[in-house]
Amino acid sequence: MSAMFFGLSTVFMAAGLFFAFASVVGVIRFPDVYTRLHASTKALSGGAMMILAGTAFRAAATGNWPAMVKTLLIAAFLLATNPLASHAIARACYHHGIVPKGTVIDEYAETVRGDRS
Amino acid sequence: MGNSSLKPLALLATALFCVWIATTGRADIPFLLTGIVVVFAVIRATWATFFAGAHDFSHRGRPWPAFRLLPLLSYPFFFLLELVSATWQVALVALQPRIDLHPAIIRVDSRIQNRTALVLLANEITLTPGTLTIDADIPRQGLYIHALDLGKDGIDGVKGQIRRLEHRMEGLIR
Amino acid sequence: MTAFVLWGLLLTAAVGFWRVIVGPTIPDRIVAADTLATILTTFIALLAVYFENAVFLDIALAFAVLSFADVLIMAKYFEHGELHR
Amino acid sequence: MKSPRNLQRLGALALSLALGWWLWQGVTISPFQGITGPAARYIHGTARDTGAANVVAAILFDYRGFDTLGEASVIYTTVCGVALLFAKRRYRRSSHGLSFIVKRSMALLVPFILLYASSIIVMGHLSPGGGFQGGSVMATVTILFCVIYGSSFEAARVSPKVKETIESSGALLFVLIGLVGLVTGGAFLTNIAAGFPRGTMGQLFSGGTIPLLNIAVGMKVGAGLSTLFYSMVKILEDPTESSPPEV
Repeated sequence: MSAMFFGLSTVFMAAGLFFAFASVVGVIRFPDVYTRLHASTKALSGGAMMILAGTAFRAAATGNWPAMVKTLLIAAFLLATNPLASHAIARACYHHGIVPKGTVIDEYAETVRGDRS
Repeated sequence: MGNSSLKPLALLATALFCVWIATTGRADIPFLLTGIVVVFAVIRATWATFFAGAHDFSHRGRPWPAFRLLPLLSYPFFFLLELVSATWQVALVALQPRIDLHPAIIRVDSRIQNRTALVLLANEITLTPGTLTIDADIPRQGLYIHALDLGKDGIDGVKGQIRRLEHRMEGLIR
Repeated sequence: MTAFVLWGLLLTAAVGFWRVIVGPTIPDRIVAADTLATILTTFIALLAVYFENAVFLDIALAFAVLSFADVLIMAKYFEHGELHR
Repeated sequence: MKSPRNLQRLGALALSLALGWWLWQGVTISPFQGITGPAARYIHGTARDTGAANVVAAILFDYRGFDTLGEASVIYTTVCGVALLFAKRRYRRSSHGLSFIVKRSMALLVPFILLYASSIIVMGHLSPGGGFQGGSVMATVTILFCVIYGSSFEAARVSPKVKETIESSGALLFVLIGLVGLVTGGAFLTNIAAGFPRGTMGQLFSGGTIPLLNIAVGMKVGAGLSTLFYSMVKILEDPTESSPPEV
C-alpha cells in the first residue's frame, strides 16, 4: 500500500513538472495577454494540481494524514481563487483597450462599444 | 420557508466544518467544539449578506441553488478528468515547434437560469485550459468565451465542450 | 526524486521570469508573475516533503489563499483607472 | 540589455537570486545546531515555561508581553490619528466593482477565508501564525470588499463604529488579562505563575494566557488595519488628482 502510494506520487510529480514547464514555455511563446492567460491556467490545473497530488500521496505513504488533508486544502483554495484572478485580469485588459491579436471572431467587441457610448 | 433555506445552510456549515478540520489538522474534542463555535460565528457574519438576501441580486431570484447530493459527490472526479484532458491538449499546443493559433471570442448562450450556478459554470470554463470566460451577460444568460484555438472543428467544437460542462452543471442543481 | 522536481521547478520559474522582465505591457508581467506564484506555491508545498516538516504546508496555504488579491487589485486599477470606486 | 532599465531589472534578478540562495542556506541548517545563548534558552525552555508549541508566540505574548501591548497600542494610536485627520472627508459612494462573476464567486469564498483567518488566530500558539497574521488576513478580506464591490458596500455593511468597538474591546481584553496577573500578586501580564493552566503542549487549551492574548490582538489588528485602509481611501477622493492609468 505504502509502496503504491510512493510510486503514484513519483508519477504525479514528474507529470506536474512537465506541465509546469510546458505552461511556462506557453507564457513565453504565446502572442498576447489572453493566450498567455490560457497557459497560466495550465500551470495551475496541470502543474500545481499534479504536484500537490504527488505531495498528498507522499504524505499518505508515510501515514501523515493531517498533512495530506492540508495539501488537498491548498489545492482546493488554488482552484477556487485562480479563475477569479484570470477572469478579472482578462476583462480589465479588454475594457482597457488591449486588442487580442489575430482573433478569427470577436463577438464581444460590439457589447463593449455599446457600453462605452 | 425553513425547508427552502435549510439545505444550503447545512451544506455551507458542513463545508466550513470540513475546512476547519483540514486547516487545524486535528480531530480532538476541544478542536471540534471550537470549530463549531467558529463556524457558527462565520455563518452569522456572512449569511445575511452573501447568501440569504444576496446583495448583488437586483431583482428577486434564488441566490443559492439547491444541489443534488450524489452528483455533487461524483462531480470532482469528472471535473478533474476534464481538466487533465484539456491540459494535455493545450500543453501539446504550447510545445509544438511552430505556433499557429486561431483564437476567437465567441458568445455561448446557456440554459442555466440560476445566477450562482451560471457563475460556477463560468469559473469552471476559466479553469479548463483552452477556454477563458471574459464576461457574462447575466440577464440573458450569455457567456463571452475566449477560446485559445478553434482548431479544425471551428466554433462548434468549443461550443460542444461548453455544452458538456453545462450539461453536468445542470445535473448538479435542482 | 523530490530534489529533482524541486530543481526543475526552480529552473522553470527562472525561465518564466524572462516574461516578467521583458513583458511588453504590464498585464503580461502580471500574468507571468501570477504563474510564478502558482508554481512557487507548489514549490513550498514540496519543501514540506523534502524536509519532512509539515510546517511548510501552512506557509503554502497562506500563499494559496492570498496570492489572488494582488491580481484583483491590478485588474480593478486597469478597468476603472482608480482603486476606490 | 541596451537601456538602463533592463540593466536595472537584471540587477534585481541577480539580487533576488542571491537572496534566494541565502534563504536556502538558512532553511537547510539542521535544527538546534549552532544555536547558543538566549536563543537556545528560549527554544529549550519554552515548553516548560509556558506550554506553548510556537516559540515565537510564547516570546511575543509571554516573555515580552508588555512590549507587545506597546506595539498593539502603536496600531491603535495610528488608527485614531488617521481617522481624526480624515474625519471631515466622505467616501464617494460608488458601487462600480468588478464583474458579476467576481462578485458572486467572492461571496462564495468569503466564509472560507474568514474561517481560515480564525483558524490562524485560534491556532496561534500551536502552529505558525497568531493574532497579527490572522488579523491581517481578515483586514485583507475587507480591503478586497472595497476593490470588488465598490466603496459603498463596506461602508453600508460594517459601520466604522462597529470596527472601532471591536478594536477597543480587543485592547481592553488584552489589558484585563494583564490585570489578572496584578490581582493574583504577580506582575502585569503574568502567565503561568498567576494561575493560568499550562496544559499539555500541543493541545488547544494550553499555554495559559497566550491563546486569549492572540484573540485580543487579532481583533485589534483586523479591525485596526481595515479602519486604516478605509480612512486612507478617502484621500483619493479629490477629483482633481484622478488620472487614467498608463500601460
